[in-house]
Amino acid sequence: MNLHEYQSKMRFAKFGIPVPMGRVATTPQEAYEIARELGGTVVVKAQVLVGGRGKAGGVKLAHSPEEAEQIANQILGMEIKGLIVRRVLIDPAANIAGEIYLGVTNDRAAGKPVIMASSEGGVEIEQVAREKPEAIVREHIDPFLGLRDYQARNLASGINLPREHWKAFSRIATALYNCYTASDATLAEINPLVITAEGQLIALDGKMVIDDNALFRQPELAEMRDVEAEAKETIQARAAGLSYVKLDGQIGCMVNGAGLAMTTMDMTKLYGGDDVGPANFLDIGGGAQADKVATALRIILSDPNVKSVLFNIFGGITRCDEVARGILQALSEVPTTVPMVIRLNGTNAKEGREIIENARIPNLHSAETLTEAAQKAVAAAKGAL
Amino acid sequence: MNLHEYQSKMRFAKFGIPVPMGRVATTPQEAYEIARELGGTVVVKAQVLVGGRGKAGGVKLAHSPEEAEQIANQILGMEIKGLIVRRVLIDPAANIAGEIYLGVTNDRAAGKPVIMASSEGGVEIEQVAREKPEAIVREHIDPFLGLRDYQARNLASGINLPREHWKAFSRIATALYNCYTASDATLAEINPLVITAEGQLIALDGKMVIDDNALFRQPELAEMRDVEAEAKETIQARAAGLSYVKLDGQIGCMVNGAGLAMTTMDMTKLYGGDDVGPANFLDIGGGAQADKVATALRIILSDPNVKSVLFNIFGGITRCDEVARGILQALSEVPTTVPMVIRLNGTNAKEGREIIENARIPNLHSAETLTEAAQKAVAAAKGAL
Amino acid sequence: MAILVDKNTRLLVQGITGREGSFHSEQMIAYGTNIVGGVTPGKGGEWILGKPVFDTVKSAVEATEANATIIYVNAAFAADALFEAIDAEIPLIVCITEGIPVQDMMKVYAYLQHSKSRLIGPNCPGLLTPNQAKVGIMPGYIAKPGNVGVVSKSGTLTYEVVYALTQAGLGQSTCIGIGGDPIIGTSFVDVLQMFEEDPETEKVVLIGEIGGRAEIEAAEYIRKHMTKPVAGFIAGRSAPEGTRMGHAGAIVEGGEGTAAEKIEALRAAGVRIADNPEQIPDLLR
Amino acid sequence: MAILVDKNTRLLVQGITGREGSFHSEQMIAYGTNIVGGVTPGKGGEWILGKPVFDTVKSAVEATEANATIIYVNAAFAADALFEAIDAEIPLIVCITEGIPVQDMMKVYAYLQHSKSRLIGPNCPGLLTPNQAKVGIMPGYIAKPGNVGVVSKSGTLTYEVVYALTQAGLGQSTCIGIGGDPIIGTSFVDVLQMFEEDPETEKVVLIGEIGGRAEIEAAEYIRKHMTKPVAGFIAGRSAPEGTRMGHAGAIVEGGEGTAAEKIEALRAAGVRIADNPEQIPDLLR
Repeated sequence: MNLHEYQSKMRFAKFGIPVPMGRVATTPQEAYEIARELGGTVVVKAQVLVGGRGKAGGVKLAHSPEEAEQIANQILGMEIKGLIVRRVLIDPAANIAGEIYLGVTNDRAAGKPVIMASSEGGVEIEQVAREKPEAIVREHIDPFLGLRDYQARNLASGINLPREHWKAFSRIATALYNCYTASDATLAEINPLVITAEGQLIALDGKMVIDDNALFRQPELAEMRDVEAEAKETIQARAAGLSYVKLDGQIGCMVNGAGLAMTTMDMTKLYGGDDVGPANFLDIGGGAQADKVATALRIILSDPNVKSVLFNIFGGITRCDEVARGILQALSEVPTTVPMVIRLNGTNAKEGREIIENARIPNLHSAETLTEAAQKAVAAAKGAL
Repeated sequence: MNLHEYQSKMRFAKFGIPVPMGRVATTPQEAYEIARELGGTVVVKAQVLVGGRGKAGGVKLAHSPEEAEQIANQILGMEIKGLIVRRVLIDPAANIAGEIYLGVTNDRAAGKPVIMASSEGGVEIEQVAREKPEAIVREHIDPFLGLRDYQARNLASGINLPREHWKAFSRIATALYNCYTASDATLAEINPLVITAEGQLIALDGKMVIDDNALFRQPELAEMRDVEAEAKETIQARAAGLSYVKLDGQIGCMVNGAGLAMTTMDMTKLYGGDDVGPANFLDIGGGAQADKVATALRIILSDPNVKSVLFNIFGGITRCDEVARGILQALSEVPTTVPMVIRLNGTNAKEGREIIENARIPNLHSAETLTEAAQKAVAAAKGAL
Repeated sequence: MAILVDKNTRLLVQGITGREGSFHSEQMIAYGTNIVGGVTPGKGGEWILGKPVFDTVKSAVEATEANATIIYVNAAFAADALFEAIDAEIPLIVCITEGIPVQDMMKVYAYLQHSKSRLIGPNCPGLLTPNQAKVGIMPGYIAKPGNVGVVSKSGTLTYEVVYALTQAGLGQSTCIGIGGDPIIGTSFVDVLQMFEEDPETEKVVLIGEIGGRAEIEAAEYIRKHMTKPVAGFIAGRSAPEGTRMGHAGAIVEGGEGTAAEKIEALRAAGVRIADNPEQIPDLLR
Repeated sequence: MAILVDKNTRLLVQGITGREGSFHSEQMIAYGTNIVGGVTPGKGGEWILGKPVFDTVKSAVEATEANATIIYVNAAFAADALFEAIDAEIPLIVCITEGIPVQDMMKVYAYLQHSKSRLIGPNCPGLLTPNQAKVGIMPGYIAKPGNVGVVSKSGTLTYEVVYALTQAGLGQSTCIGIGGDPIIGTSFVDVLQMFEEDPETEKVVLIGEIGGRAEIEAAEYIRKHMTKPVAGFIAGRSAPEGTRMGHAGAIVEGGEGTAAEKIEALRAAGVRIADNPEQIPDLLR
């Protein structure tokens, strides 16, 4: 789960990282009030869960409360990469003398956290990683030991940070690491960490990604989820315990298991080409019950692009008869004329197939193999079944 | 540093361990008040930093506030193993159905903490260890992992604790371990942990020993030191950074280094027998300055048993000339007729010896070797030098 | 021979009295797996499916001499179950549990490095040596004995491939799902090495997916050390970059871990890559 | 030969600019020890005693190829200095610092178990190979080259014994103070084993004291494995039970660790025990 900039910075502040004294506005009037309270020049920053908002015109300086109001008025409601801006952060403008990157994330290959710093702050770190990898210094962290002072010094020394900033940098690095572990984050990043003309270090922008698997023990963070920014289907899918990602093809897929779901998508593209392809990724998970299957089908059918539906179930924990019953239940509630292809295999596949056949639904076709199922679904989407 | 029972239990409570709701009294009148507030039967317990107070009559039941006052009056001021009782703890009497031992300490051989439990609670655990070692179950703790729930269950199962108490036991074990680490303790012990007739687990008696080396970061605990219970010399020695233990022989020893100090004591006994022997252990530590040496000498001479003084200094960090100057400084402030033998070796020994010789102090004798020094000090103590 | 599990496996089930644990224990027993007991805190002394239940892994190992354990414990308590199994020095730990927080797994992983245990998983279907032992949740009937070693990041996709092999008359030495989480105990490389050394395994199938660098490392290993033929499949060619596909492991990280990149590396190492998992039997002939 | 330190030792000094660190660095250099640099956070780039100062151990090791480090850092920061040295994979770490909290040391000890480093100390005088390298605070002039290996828990008592050996014409291969704290990196047994294997060491002196079980373990080792003659001394025969004698290590624990008990165990293992440390040279003849 991604946090907004303002949420990440609130969290940083809680762990002792200096951040600008700004606040969030949802209306131009609020933006005016905040800018007036802060005084001086402010930055108005769109709060959207996507990169590149600067280039899209989502970050602007305002020299007066009036200008802040006017800019907020422009930015609020703006669409950036498909997302509507609903909040702006009004921060006092900083007097920037230098920009650093500082981030903690999981290194899956090493199996441990890694903290990275770069003197090339303010730009996308992925770009720095590609173009100038030597500009990023890394320290792996033993999860039992935590970030040690000498590691922070190794970073400070590695990015040639002037020595007068080492203590402040070290405190911020430690706080960031603590924030990362205590928040069950998979990423906690300050970019840029600026050195102000006054010689202070301050986190001007921040980003946190929280481990979805740990939200059960992070109720405070779980509440920060920006459901307004999500599609209705995404919210429904999460509530039902389904993994769902909308894509732009024409074949709706319902599969058990992420790997098999991706494979099924791959098959629709293999046999259907770019024109047809998968309309979504949808993993019903292990041991799916009929209710869950029905919800999944409703979500798939709510996409108007869907020209055919492909069910691919290889039963293990999941029982094919349960899935078959779920499909019938969903179809009784949401009748549809979209052609459907179903392939059941594994645990209770025979029973499942019987249930489907006995229901004699005209637009529901059976397939034996995944290949056959994918080919039929492509044909159906093209109106050729 | 040892904590009193009432201090240990206050600390336990802070970490969530259930303890009786008692309070400490320094006068019989206070004892009366506390007993009245608690109501019912109470236990009046002498607070002294020594074992065996029960046998010495330092723990008694009182069935009324009047009786509590009367017992407190008996116990306060009582001497137990040389220590005066200055405080009594008034606890409500518990309805005991079972007694458990539970303690955490450092296992130096394993280099890690060990938690121990026994169904034979209420008696000295050392005695159980000697007589019935199989009644004590142990779990070593990885200091990075902390005490895990399954380890607490291993203990509960190992002492055949009825299953209905496992959850409470597990919580208490975890709290005790947390208390131990957060307090920089070398021992945190509940004995007995009682099971009441009502089915509650409660820490009836407790003991904690805090690592002296960690007191710098445990200011709250450092303040708990009971200086009233300590000899004046002990307090002075600690303030000066000296390690001092009073013994009952006649030869005062001043040595640098604990091992050499013990060896020097051993030599006085080897040559002087039980009659003469060491009057104290005193380690002036490494790099001792003249001031510190003077304080050490004053402490040694304050013991009326001291018949002679033996200085044994093997300079390493410590410089013999510094020590020599310290001795002269002390003698100028505290003139004495007690015969003294001094042996200087190692760093700046020559300079040190010259300083001593030039001072021409009649009762100050030199020695070349440790053997010679010990023999001379014994002779001096016997009036034969 | 096979690898990791066989007739000599003496299996413990952590979480045996839970819904999933008891369901799959029954299946494993039916398959012929030698389950020697289970662990459920607070239920020690009870019996389930004819097997004794213990309060702690330590006491279970003492009583049963188990040499493997499988974990069906809820994600919130899974790390504790893992530490317990590691502390009891069980040589093989298989963790089925899905959704373990990654911060927990990083600690488990660090602890594991200096232990006497090997971990398979978490979030994996476990492993199966046909007609000898099923340790996990794979449907038993899809497999048959033979000499193809199968290793996979995925669950149901593995069944798909194993089923296709069996249908084509190609039996398996051992089938292993290593799990698709960001932190797992046993990597592709570890398993490839075991298959390379196993005299009963003649051919190997590797099933990967987008995300991470495990398949790239596998390619490297295959190029340098494998003498046995390897066929493979990589799921996720149609996944758009930067989109999460269920598995945490399936995030495309900064240009790394695309299907195309992995397929290229594996092909360069001599692995035959299928476009369709049902083609794999053909590639092995 | 000698053990652990010699002419090839390239020594780093952690805390080189401190009062103690600089004093003893000067002494070590005067003795001929090859100090290649020092570490003091925030003073990187400066020079002291003709040696470069670095901000971190990592950068110091990169620049100097140090293969040993000695720590003179204040007790409050010593654990960090130890972790830093371990992380930099320095093979030999000698920690002079006194008064490190035992909870810190238990973590260091656990971390050390799976590392590439050996730790001597803490709270020890360090070690000395006569005329080759002095790594610590032992006065250099008391030792001379020879073939007696000396290992001791104590500081100044070691000097006493080494001095007595030298006076008696018995030179030393290496003298090591392992420290008297409850948790130390290298035990008597570790050092005895090195002396047993060192062709230059012909006889060994072991100096123990009351508290703990290290001398009992040493006796066990000597009985089973040592072929070279061992003489010893145990300090604290006159100490009353239960009294703390300066060292945390010198607490008599529940009837274990008395001088009498240790002397008996060592004698039973064939060790000649002196009543007086100045007798040790005679026992070695």
